[in-house]
Amino acid sequence: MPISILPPRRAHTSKVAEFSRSSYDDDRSAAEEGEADVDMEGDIPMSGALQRNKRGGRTSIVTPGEVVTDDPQWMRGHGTYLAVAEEGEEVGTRIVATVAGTVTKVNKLLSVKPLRARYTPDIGDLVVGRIMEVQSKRWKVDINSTQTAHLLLSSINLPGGILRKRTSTDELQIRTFFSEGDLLVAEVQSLFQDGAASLHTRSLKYGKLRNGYFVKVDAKGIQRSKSHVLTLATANGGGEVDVILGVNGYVWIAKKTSLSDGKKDGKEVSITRLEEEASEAIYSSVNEFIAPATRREIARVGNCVRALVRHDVRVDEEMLNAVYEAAVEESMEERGDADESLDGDGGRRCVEKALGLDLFSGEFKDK
Amino acid sequence: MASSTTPPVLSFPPQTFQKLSPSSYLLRHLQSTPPIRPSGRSPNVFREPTIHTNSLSHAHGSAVVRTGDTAVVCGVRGEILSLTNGEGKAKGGVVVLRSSEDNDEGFVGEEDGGEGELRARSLIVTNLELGTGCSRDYHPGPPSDFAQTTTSRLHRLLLSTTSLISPESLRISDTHATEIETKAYWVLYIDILCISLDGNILDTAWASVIAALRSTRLPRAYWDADLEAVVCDPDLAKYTGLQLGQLAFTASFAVISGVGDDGKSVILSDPDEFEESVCEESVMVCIKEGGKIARIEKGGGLACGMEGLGECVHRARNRFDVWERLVKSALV
Amino acid sequence: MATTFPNIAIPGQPLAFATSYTPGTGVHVFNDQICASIVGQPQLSTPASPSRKEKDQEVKQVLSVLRPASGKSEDVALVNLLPQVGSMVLARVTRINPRQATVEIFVVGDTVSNDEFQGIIRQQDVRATEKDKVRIFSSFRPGDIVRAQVISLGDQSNYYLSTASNSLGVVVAHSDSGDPLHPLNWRQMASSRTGAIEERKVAKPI
Amino acid sequence: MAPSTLTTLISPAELSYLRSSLALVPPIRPDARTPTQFRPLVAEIDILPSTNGSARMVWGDGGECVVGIKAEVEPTEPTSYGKRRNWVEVGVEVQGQRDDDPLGVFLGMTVGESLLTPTSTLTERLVITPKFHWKLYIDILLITPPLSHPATLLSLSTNLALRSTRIPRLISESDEDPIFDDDWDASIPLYSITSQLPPITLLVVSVEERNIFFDPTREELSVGDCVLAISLASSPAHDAPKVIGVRTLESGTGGIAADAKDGVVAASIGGVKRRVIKRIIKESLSVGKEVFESLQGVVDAN
Amino acid sequence: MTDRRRINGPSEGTTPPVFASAVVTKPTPTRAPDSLRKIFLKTSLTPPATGSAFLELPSPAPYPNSSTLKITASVYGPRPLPSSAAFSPHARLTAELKFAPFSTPHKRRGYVRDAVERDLSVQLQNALVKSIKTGAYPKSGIDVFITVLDCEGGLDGDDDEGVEVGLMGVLAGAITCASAAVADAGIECVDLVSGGVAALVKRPQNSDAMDTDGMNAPMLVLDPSPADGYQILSAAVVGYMAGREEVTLLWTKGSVGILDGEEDELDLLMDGAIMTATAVRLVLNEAVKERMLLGLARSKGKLKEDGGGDVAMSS
Repeated sequence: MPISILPPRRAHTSKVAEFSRSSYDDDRSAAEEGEADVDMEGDIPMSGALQRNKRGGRTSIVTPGEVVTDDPQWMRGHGTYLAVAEEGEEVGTRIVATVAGTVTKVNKLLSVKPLRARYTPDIGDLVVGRIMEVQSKRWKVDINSTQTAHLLLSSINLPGGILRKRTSTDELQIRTFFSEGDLLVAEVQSLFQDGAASLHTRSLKYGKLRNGYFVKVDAKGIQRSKSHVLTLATANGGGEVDVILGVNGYVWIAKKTSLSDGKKDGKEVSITRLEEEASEAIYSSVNEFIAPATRREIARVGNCVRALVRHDVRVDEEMLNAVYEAAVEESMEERGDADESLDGDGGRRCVEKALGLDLFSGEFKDK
Repeated sequence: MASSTTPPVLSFPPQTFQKLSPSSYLLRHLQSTPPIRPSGRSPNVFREPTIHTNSLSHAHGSAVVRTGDTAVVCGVRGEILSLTNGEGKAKGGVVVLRSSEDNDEGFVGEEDGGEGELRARSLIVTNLELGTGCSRDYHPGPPSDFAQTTTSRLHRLLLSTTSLISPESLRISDTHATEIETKAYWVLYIDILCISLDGNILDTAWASVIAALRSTRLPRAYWDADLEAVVCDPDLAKYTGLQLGQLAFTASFAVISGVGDDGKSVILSDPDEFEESVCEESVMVCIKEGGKIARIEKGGGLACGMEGLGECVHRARNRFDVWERLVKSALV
Repeated sequence: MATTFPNIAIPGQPLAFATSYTPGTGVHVFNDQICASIVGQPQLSTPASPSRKEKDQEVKQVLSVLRPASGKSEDVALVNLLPQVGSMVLARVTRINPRQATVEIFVVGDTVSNDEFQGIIRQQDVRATEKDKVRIFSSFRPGDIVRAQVISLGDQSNYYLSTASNSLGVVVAHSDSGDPLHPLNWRQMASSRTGAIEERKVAKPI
Repeated sequence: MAPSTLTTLISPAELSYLRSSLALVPPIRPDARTPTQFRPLVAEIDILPSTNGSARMVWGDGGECVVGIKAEVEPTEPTSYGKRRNWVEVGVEVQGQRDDDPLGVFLGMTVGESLLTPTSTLTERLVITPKFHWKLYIDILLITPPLSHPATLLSLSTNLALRSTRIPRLISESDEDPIFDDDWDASIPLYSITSQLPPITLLVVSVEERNIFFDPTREELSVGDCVLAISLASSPAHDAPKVIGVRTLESGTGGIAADAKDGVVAASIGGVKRRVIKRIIKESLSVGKEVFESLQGVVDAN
Repeated sequence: MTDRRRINGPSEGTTPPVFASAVVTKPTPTRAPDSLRKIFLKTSLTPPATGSAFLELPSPAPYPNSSTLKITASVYGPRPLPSSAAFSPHARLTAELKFAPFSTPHKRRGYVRDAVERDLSVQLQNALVKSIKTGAYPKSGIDVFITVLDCEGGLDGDDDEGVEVGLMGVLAGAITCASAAVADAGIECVDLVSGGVAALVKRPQNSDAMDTDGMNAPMLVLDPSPADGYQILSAAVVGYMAGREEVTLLWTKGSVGILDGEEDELDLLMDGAIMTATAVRLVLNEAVKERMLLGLARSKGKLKEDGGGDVAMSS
């Protein structure tokens, strides 16, 4: 069957989301605790979304303009504002949402976390970006943020050794390093006053991306962690695959190449030699030979990343490996007409298998 | 241009020179003996026009006029303005002045006929379109300022200067009624598309309007009392032409000053795009049948005096003859 | 080599096998055949560099299709009118600031362009030596006509030009009072009327 | 200004990787689907109570299409030159794009054109009396532009909305001004069991001569040789669907023509052989048959 | 809404003439189904443009009952992109097709661009871009303007009575005309593109013979015109590069069956359109050569005219 058209499933995702969030996200579990406090102080009169929240379920979604609470005990946080005092009131107490999202509480601070948001850059973040515009001495880079990031010509490694002085010839040839459409992995070096990021690629870990496939997920789907560059040993003769999880939700999945792990033909290479090697290929747009088996597994890994984000499960090395394993099994079981895209039920099954729990009921399954 | 040192002579190919210093390029040409324009024409020579009429299948009248590298297509289409349905019911419907220009020209009441009636009812709709790819300067979309000014010049020529079209010929009446009552009007949509522009759009566009109007044949329209609507007779033999006033044609000139050492000026007939771009002073003369001057427009400079204007009128009269012959032979 | 070519070739028309000739301008290779890309006359020419006459390898002639000039400016045999890296251009200075001069290119190679291309001459590209001493204000003035070379296609709006050569720089200029200037040396020009001297990066008169 | 999320920029390395993957035998799609496999859809009908028919469809990537159909009584002008085609008005709004955007225009044209194909007999069914007819307003809203071309999503949603459309039953005589039964249960489906079903439009892309892909994503479109929107109609008699319209769409990235030495294949120069087109169309017939069956399933389930 | 930048008609609106006895008898086809109309195609009629062409399908019958197709195309470029445009490593092609107000049957058209014009513009652009070596012209624009001066109708689209081929004829003509203008502009292309239309029509019933089932198969008509009077079941237009034998555009309307084994209607239709386009290509070839031949002759005379010398400019 080439096409499957399913009836909608109503109102089950929030529960799942809540569960997976609370179990994997420390910040969020703090928020949950905050909520628990409120529940205990149940005698305090509440109104608006909070009230509903208490009755309805464990999360609530508010829309812009909606009164979250009029209880003066709360302080307003991000995503809210304090409404002006109405007649008969001395001070305004109503906290109103400015974004559509979930209400979170930390101690007495009440904020609304947007459901959908662009990436907000932070210094030190590893991001994957796409060149939008080439200017005379810098690039403008799309990093899924509200503003384009900047990459200065002086913030990249120039071919022929990282310490080479920048010349005016480099400026004229700026397009030979990165041109419109090129993908790169970089680090957020600093932030401008308006919040725009300035990037750098002055490390061998960073630079132009090739030999693989780009996946875009919601910026919330990738959380900051210790390691954003993973290597997966794939099945079916696919070899090793590198996954670069940009904090901004841009993910690059590529064949692991000799350069990317500092080895050439299995041998350790000296740093200086490595630099020379790197400088030759660093700005190449030509892919190496990538076997069909590897391409197939790259596609599968991409689907796994998407499936995890779709089901609100944190993407990290452990989970990615688990889901990938489940996906390989799944494709073996159903041979032929399997839902390899993991877009529908197949994806859910794999995530469930990886988590060891039923996403519907939120109950654990036996492994 | 005396100088103690011998200045090295820089020479450029003519086309480079033209781009580098357009006005000196033109002057240098006009200063030669005999004066010759960059196009090879003498100052008093107009470009040779051609006219073809009735080549469009959906217009009631049409003309294609080409003057050198300026070419236009004009189509006339009649549609019916009913006075009996819609908001403008019957006579005494509200007459709205459509533009401030109406006041300048002196608005005459509707009942008097003539220009007032045409304007008040918007019976003549003239538009010039340059956004056809006719030149690199005009793009599709809303008309440029130049297109708007030229349109309004043409419109004024048609309604005021020449009074070419009488409102009577556009009235559709109920002939069976005891009292003759205008039930509807023909509205003439005159659309002029420039398909190639190399200067002096006005003369060519105007000639195309004249030729297209003369070629226009409308079906016989009458008031059908039973249907309460205007109905047309499909019989081709009963199609009739418009009753048009006297012929009139325009001639445009560019005045280039400072050609001779004495600051003498040269009048260029029928300027092309390059000459128009360089010249600052222009003259337009509209001549009616019998060599009568119907309108003179002059703007942009002081070089052209009475003598110059006289020369323009003289050339415009000759030009009238050329157009008249051509228009008449095109409509045999 | 007795291949006969059509008098006038049209785009898509196969002219010869790609093995017989080196493709030149106005042609492309499709299905191992050299085909015309423009309407024009097929022409053979010998490659410009005779030094590449390497041993056994026979030097292939270059097969091009050229447009015959027909009087219109853009019909000059050049196929591509766009400025390319290396093109010599004539340009008019429109704006200057301490870092660069903005110009409008109106002649590319020998061809007068119908549309002006915007370019800039950066401070460091004005001359070849002592680049850090260059002052744009004493090199160019708005209205000057400059001969320059394209060094980069530049960014989205500008071509980058250089005048760093003896033969490049201002070729036509007028003084503040509007008098024509003539070159004195590579950095000065003088008014023909008053003899007043103004500074420019002057192109060596040919 | 924030960068567009709909960026069509794509790097030479990505282009090359995508194109070479899709050109393999068997091909590898970036999301591992088989060439004829569609991405799973979620659909529901009769979601807008104040319309005559409606449907909503959602794609895994967030692409969503809502279609509402309203029928209004309109007098039939006897002397009108306008043809019956004006009885159906299609409005497409793509969120975040101007309403004269070429995509919206294309989608609207395709829907209108395929609905009014002469064999559809749709306008015949819109006749109420000799003096009156139904005017059908089909309003299509694409909420989040999906990563793939929205033609398929839009066409399938419109199909479902049309199939859920009901028009009131006429109770007056044919020479009177029309009066209708206000009982909704007595209303008549616009598409009955016997009539030709509303059409669907499939988007198909070819890479090299051998590989043909259905339901392509935006990136697949950008490396394709030929993109066709194929409109199909099917009768409930369950014979093979018929082709009722084909349109070529822009393919390739509009001129990425880098040399082969850069590893980028020139996908945008040159056309496509006629045998490739014929193959695409033929293959779309068999796929289309299954799509019609799936849509039938949605209707049956309601 | 009135456009204040143009002169507008009466605010009450006007209607096209309504005829008393609108006996619209469909004409009986006189042309052989496989005969093509003679095309008139000439380049360089808009000298200010880099390249231009004019195409006409002359009408067989006299004014005013017949309609013809008249199209002008002008090409500008490669020229610099507007400064607001992003860098582009190749030429950006734009095509804009406009109908003149007097070009269509029945009713005058307004000047504001409508959906039909946008649709045809995009289709034309897609059909042309595949033939142009855009990579040879970095960061530049190539603009194609098409003006339809006269057409055979079809803007009202299809309905139960049959498929309209008028617009297809416009598109096919626009493709041919635009390709001639692109070649005239000296822009590098891999091939020329010509347009061709074919239709499957209901076989006209022979008044004498009884309608037998076997004779019900549709008939293929090349280069169909709405004026022919056929009842058109389906139609196709192609943009075709005959040199490479490649299709750049296909647009079909109307239901086509894939008959088992026997005759595939779609194949028939497409091959018919390609056949038309191939014939049109011959006209296109001659038209683009014409200016070159003229140019060769003129270039000799031109030298004399210019005096051959440079205009010296002393400083």
